[in-house]
Amino acid sequence: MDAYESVFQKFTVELEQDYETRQNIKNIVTLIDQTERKVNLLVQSYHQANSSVSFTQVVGELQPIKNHFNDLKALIKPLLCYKYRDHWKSHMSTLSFCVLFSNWVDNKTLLKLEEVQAIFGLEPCAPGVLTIELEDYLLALCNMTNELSRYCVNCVIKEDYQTPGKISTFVSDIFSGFRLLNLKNDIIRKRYDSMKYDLKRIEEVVYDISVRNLNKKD
Amino acid sequence: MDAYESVFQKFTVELEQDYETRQNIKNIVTLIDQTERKVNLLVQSYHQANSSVSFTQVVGELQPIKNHFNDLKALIKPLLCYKYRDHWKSHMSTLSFCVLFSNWVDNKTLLKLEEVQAIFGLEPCAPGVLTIELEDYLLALCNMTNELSRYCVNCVIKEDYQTPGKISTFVSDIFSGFRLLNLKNDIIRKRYDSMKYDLKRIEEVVYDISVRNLNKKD
Amino acid sequence: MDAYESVFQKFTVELEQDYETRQNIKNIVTLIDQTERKVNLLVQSYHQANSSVSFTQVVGELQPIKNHFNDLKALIKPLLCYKYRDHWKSHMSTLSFCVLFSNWVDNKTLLKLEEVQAIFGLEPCAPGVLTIELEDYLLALCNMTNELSRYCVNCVIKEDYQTPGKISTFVSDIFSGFRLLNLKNDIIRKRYDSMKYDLKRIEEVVYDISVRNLNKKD
Amino acid sequence: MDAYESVFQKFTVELEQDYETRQNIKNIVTLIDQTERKVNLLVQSYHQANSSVSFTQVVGELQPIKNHFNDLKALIKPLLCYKYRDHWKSHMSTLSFCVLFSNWVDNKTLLKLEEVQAIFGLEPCAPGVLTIELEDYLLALCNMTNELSRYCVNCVIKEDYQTPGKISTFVSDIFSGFRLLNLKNDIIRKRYDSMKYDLKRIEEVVYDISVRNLNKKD
Amino acid sequence: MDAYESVFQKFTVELEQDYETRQNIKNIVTLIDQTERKVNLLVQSYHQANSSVSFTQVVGELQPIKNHFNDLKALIKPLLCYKYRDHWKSHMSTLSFCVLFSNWVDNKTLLKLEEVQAIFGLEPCAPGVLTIELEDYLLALCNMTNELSRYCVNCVIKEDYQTPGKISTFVSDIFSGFRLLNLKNDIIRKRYDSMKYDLKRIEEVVYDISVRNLNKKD
Amino acid sequence: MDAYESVFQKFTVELEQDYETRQNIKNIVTLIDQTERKVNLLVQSYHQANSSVSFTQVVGELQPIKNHFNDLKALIKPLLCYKYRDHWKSHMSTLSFCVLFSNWVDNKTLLKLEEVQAIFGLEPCAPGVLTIELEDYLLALCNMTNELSRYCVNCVIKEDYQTPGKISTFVSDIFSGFRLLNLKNDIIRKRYDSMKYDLKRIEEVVYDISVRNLNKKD
Amino acid sequence: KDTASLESQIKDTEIISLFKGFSQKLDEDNDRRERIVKISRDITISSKRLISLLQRACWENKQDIIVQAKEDLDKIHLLFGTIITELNNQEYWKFQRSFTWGVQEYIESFSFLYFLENGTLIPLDYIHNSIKESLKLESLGQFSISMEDYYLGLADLTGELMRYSTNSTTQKKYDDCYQICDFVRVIHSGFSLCHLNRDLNSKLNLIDESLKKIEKLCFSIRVRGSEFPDQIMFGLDGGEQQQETN
Amino acid sequence: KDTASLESQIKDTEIISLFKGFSQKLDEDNDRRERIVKISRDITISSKRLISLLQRACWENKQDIIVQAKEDLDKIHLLFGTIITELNNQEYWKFQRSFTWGVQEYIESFSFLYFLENGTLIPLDYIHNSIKESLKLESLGQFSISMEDYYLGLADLTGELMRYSTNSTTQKKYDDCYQICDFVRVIHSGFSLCHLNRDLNSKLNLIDESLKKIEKLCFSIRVRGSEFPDQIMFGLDGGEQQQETN
Ligand SMILES: [Mn+2]
Ligand SMILES: [Mn+2]
Repeated sequence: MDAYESVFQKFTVELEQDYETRQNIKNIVTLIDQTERKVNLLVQSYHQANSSVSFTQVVGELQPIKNHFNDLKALIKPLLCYKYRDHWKSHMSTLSFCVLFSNWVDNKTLLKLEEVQAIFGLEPCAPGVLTIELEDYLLALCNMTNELSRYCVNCVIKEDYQTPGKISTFVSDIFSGFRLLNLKNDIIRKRYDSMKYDLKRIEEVVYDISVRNLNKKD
Repeated sequence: MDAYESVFQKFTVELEQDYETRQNIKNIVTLIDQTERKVNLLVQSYHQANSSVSFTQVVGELQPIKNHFNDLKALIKPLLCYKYRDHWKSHMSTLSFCVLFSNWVDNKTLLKLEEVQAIFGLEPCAPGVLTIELEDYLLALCNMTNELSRYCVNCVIKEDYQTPGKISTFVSDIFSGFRLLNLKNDIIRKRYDSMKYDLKRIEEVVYDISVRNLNKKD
Repeated sequence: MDAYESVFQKFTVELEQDYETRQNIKNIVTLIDQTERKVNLLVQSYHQANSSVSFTQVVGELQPIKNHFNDLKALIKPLLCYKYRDHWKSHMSTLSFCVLFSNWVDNKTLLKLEEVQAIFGLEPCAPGVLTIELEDYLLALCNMTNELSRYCVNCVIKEDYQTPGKISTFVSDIFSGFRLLNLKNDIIRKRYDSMKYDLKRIEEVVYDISVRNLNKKD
Repeated sequence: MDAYESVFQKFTVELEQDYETRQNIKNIVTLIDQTERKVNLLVQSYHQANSSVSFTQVVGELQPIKNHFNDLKALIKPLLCYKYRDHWKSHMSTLSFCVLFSNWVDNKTLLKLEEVQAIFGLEPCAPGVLTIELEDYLLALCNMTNELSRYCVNCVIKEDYQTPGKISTFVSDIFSGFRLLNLKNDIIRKRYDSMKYDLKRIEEVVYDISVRNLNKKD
Repeated sequence: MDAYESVFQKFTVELEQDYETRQNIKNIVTLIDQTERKVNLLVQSYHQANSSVSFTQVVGELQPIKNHFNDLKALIKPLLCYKYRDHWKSHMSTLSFCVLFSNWVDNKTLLKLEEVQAIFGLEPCAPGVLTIELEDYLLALCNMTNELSRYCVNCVIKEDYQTPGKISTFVSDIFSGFRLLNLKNDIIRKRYDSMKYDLKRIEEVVYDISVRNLNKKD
Repeated sequence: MDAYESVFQKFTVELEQDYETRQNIKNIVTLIDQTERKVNLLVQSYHQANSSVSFTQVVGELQPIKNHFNDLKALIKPLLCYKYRDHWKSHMSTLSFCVLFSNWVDNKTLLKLEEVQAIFGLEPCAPGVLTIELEDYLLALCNMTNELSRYCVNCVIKEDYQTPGKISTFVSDIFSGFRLLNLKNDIIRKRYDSMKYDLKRIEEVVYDISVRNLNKKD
Repeated sequence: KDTASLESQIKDTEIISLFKGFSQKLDEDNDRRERIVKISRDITISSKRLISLLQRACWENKQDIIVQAKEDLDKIHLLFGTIITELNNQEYWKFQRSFTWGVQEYIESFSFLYFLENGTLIPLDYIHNSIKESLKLESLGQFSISMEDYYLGLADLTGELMRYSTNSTTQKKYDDCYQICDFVRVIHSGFSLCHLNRDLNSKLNLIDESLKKIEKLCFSIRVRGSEFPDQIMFGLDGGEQQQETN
Repeated sequence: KDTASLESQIKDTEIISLFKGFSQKLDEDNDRRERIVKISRDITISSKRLISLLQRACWENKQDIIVQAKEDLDKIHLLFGTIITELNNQEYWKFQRSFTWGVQEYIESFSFLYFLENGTLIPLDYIHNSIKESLKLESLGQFSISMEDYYLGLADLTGELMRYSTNSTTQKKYDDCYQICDFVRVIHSGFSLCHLNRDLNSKLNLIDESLKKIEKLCFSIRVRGSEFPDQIMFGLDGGEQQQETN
């Protein structure tokens, strides 16, 4: 045992440092997760009949996350950003989804990647920068079209017959946009494939409104 | 479609660049793989009865890889090193294994991580540096003890009754070393768990020699 | 190692040739895929409200593929056509779908297999001929009825109440046609089974128009 | 239904022909399978203590298969050989395995691909020729090393302490040969990976004989 | 060893007999499948505008199946009926569906299980009897309500506003019947679950007719 | 809606409490794991040639674990002990193994379950008591016989020819005990199955010693 | 000569007698577990039948069915009595894997019954009290249905409510559908807010699917009702009433 | 007002009464299946215990164990009696899925017992006769264990024989190992010659593994015996005898 003890002792230090960094990241990510869950619940309430949720409120609730991201940045050297990215990756797309969806429902506009980054106090994409990556944004768009296909149905329950048409146009545009991309990434590709079904579901809703002339009655 | 075309056009450029980088990495890694394959074949011949392979020869055959590593370094910015590491990761441990095993059989010493890195013209570990990481080295050690348990058996076939005892001491030391590490990494942990079986096998060989007094006959 | 080295060396040559052929095929198929993607986007725009796409345009965009098919033919000996068919098979049905669908929407006629082949500069089916096979054409018909069921819904949104009836007749005819076939091929059989749902959806649309007398209003 | 009846009627003919061909192939393959099962059982008896099986006998039992292969050739045009190959592919490697194994045990030589083909009255590899392909032969070699690792154990039970050493040399040579191949084929690659364990198992047997000097006693 | 070798000789014989029986069953079932396909096509034409199909015609077309069933009975020992039932099970429900549906459309009555069995020359349910089982009949009823919901829609397209009301009463009664059953989590349960949607669809059609007073126009 | 919203408020609280408890358990278990690792290393050194480890030392090193167990008990309500047992289960058997093995080597006696529990300051088995369960103790015995078979081999290497006989008697007794148990197809059954191989190995060592009269030389 | 081995056993009383004790304890646990599994299967079957009875409530006389259901429930409670006896002085969680399926199905059926009667969510306390009442016990002792099993059963309830709301639509009980939609939304939100363990997590998809189907039903009621808003939709003349269409 | 729906049922006696009949028949089958499953579980447990008793035969007094095993087997046969009653006038194959696990485990245990006693393979007829004898019946009626279930049980037997032969090695009963090796080779050949259905095919791997392990045992006996061929290997002084090493 003595022979290589010093060598392994050295390794221990390095491995412990790595382990500690990961623990610290996990702690911060836990905090992000808590806020994210709350905001997600808020976003879900858009589907309800008498919902009073607004984009401003959603953005407001997200404020604490700015600090968490700052803590993460302070913790991780730019050179190691990609090493640990798996720890927070999935949150990037969920958080982006929340603001993208909320903003579209309220303002009928699509926030750009840079705008989403700004909301979280993050910098634009660049190597070594801890931020929302293009990949995260694209996944958030996929989540969004899926949620819009459900929202479309709930609009009609709320007797709102105008929004479904707008959703249809919007999702159709997003779908065409994705078609331009030469997707190699398997996850996005799979999600994009299922976007076709979202679009079809939305078209069915618009159809049901159209065939009954409900959109012209208001 | 027109609405977001320009946005998606921009995305296309980014995605294509990433794709191209990955293709270039793959091409270099294919070349590394070819040399590695040859060297591995050489290392395997240590097990044969009348093998003439030497550490010098192994290191000699590995020379071309230095250039491939330089090409990789030229291609990838330090900040993106971890983004693409999965492409060459497994080769790092196999290549390290080859020199570690060959050197031990010839010289009965363990090369340190820095020594292995130097053989491939790579720098010591530091964030953003493309090199053999601690993780790769530890995996190489696991491969090495496994190969030594096989080598031990073949020594007896070659009627070399002295080496098994040395292997036993060496692997036992390595095994104790690993036990000091607080392993969180699942792959290394799994490989380390199976190291126990290698050690046991080696002890069996030493036992067979002992009980028959074969080591005292020479 | 020496014993069988020459034998394995010979094998290496053969395996490398096969590998190279496959790489060449993949490169050509990548080019086909790119054009196919563009044409598919064009075909999708039939669903939109104010679409100006036409069959002529679709056929025009498909022109580059003729060359790619010629390259493929030059590369592959007739005797090996079936060996490598898996590489381009799925494209055959997607491309056929594009022209079949576009032509039907514009001209309300069904292109025959030979006509589709001619559009791509391919010869009629015969053993060893690289072309659109009957199987590909049948799969394209399945894709087509599926797309028509969606198109049918979008016609109503566009207040076109005449086309759904034509679609209904057409898909019903195709469905009867398939029923005549003794389908052993699992993929086509599965797709054909789901055609029933397309037909049902189309009938629902015709029903909605009928019960509201929308087709008699125009 | 009338509209496309004639078109689909034509398809029916083609599909029926294809179906019939496949049925005929299946019938012949069933006959091949029956002989193969019998020969396989014969080959299994090499493992038994007082086995009298010989290579001549194995080849004799295989005779009926020559006719079956001739029937297959008569049935299938060279251009369609690859279309239907999946039907008989697995038998090619099993049959090759039987003669390769039996011949090695009796004569301690490796039959070449051309020699195996000749035993079954098949021609050398060439595009469109129905024969044992290189891929089948390589798979047969993999099966063979696996069976030899079991045979090695059974030799010792039969108190034959010389053969294991020969098996060790032979399998080690085959293993080195495979390492020269740049295997892209996933099935062969996987089988080849497990060959390492066969070799290790054989080395263990040779070790047990060596350490007790049993090979020198006879 | 001979003692138990003879047992395995028997084993081989028995297993081969079983295999052969399965092959023979498959051949007969293929013939049943062909007739079934034709009859199904006939039944589908009920949906068309100017269909002349009748129950008598359907029963006439089904005649050849009587012989096939007799062949099956001759082939299979009564005690083994359930062992092989999976081979023809799905046909029992499809065939039953054809006569049940056709008879209802023509005569507005529900054929009982015994009546359906009689049409195919089959005996009433009893242990060891090859016949249409209760399970098959229940599945056929599920298929029937599903087809009736589609037929209901097509009635309106054909401007037949009386039949939908009768379908509604009938399906509602069937559904009441199913509610009395304690179904396990099997295929019938699944089909019964989806029956609600058929019923809902039918009620909607009846509503559409009522609300527009179409049934009072004729 | 408020009525059941409050229920879900409680749900959320309960689930979060559960989550928190699990986190706390994990933290304590990490500390247990660290001590266990050290003790295990100590126990491993019994295999080495000039080891000075003693049972007293092993028990001494285990002291900190008493506090960890007390923390666990303070954290978990008695009724929920089994709910969370999976978190520390594997440690119970490893820790028991350490003291059982060490004690046997030093004193040639088997510690009873109650004695092992006492060493860790744990109470005897009873419902709701957090302690070493019978299952853990049995697994520890399995680990122990496995380690003894290895220890047996290393005794011979150390030229201790008396201990193997004692090990043989002891393991044989343990195995007789296990034979009395009706084991389910669980992990103990699996470990017990492999105990035979340990016993066989030990018998072989005793045979090797006997046949060479080594035990009579001392 | 075979007695040698028997002798060795007698000789080594200590280890052997130790294991004889182990053997007895293991057999006891296994036998108990086996008995519990069998009771659990019976609970599952009875609960499934109870659910299929309750599904008929939207077609037949609801009150009659509720009365019948309560009788059936009482019988299921007797089976719980047997489990409680088996678990006497044992831990719930030690055997939880052996009866969780039964408990889940039971919760599903009881919460369905409670929803039909009260339009709201059954509290876990109420379940415990009902078991006590049926068994005429003062206390259930250490036995109490775990929170996990309770929520697992509620997740399955959403599936039954989805079926029930479809039935309601065919019976034109549209208000019931909207009510169920609100109810299932609350369950859905509750589940999506929390850190779920693996078992609960595996139910998320089911709840999601159920909710989406119920929303689709409400959608189709709304869209069809909107076409002729001045017409009274059959049966939709103010809530709970129903009307025969045939 | 809810009586409307009840009326509709009374009105439509034909379909409803039809379904009432169906309901009864389905419940009968399901109840019977449930009862059979429970008996099958009991058979499985008892057979497993019988096997674990038989594994002790190489250590303890074989004759005593065989006597005990036959008593246990008799009790299992009583459970078969219950299955036969349940299957009365029903088809074996209709319920085969519900009791095949029990039958397989039973065949495994009985064929193991028979091999220990006679060193050969138990014929299916012998099994049928034993059941008849235990149940004191002239005939089993329509009941007969299917060939498939019989062979599925034999496949599992190879696993137990592998365990037994390892035990034999530790007891130096080397001839037993060679005998088992030959026996398992025959089973192995039998299985590899035939077109197996899916269930049987899934056992091939098990048989393969068992055979290889047994061959490895014989190998190690041979190699160790060869090193000192003039020495008598402990216990290997002529066959069935055994000797205590401790
Ligand atoms: Mn349910
Ligand atoms: Mn078993």
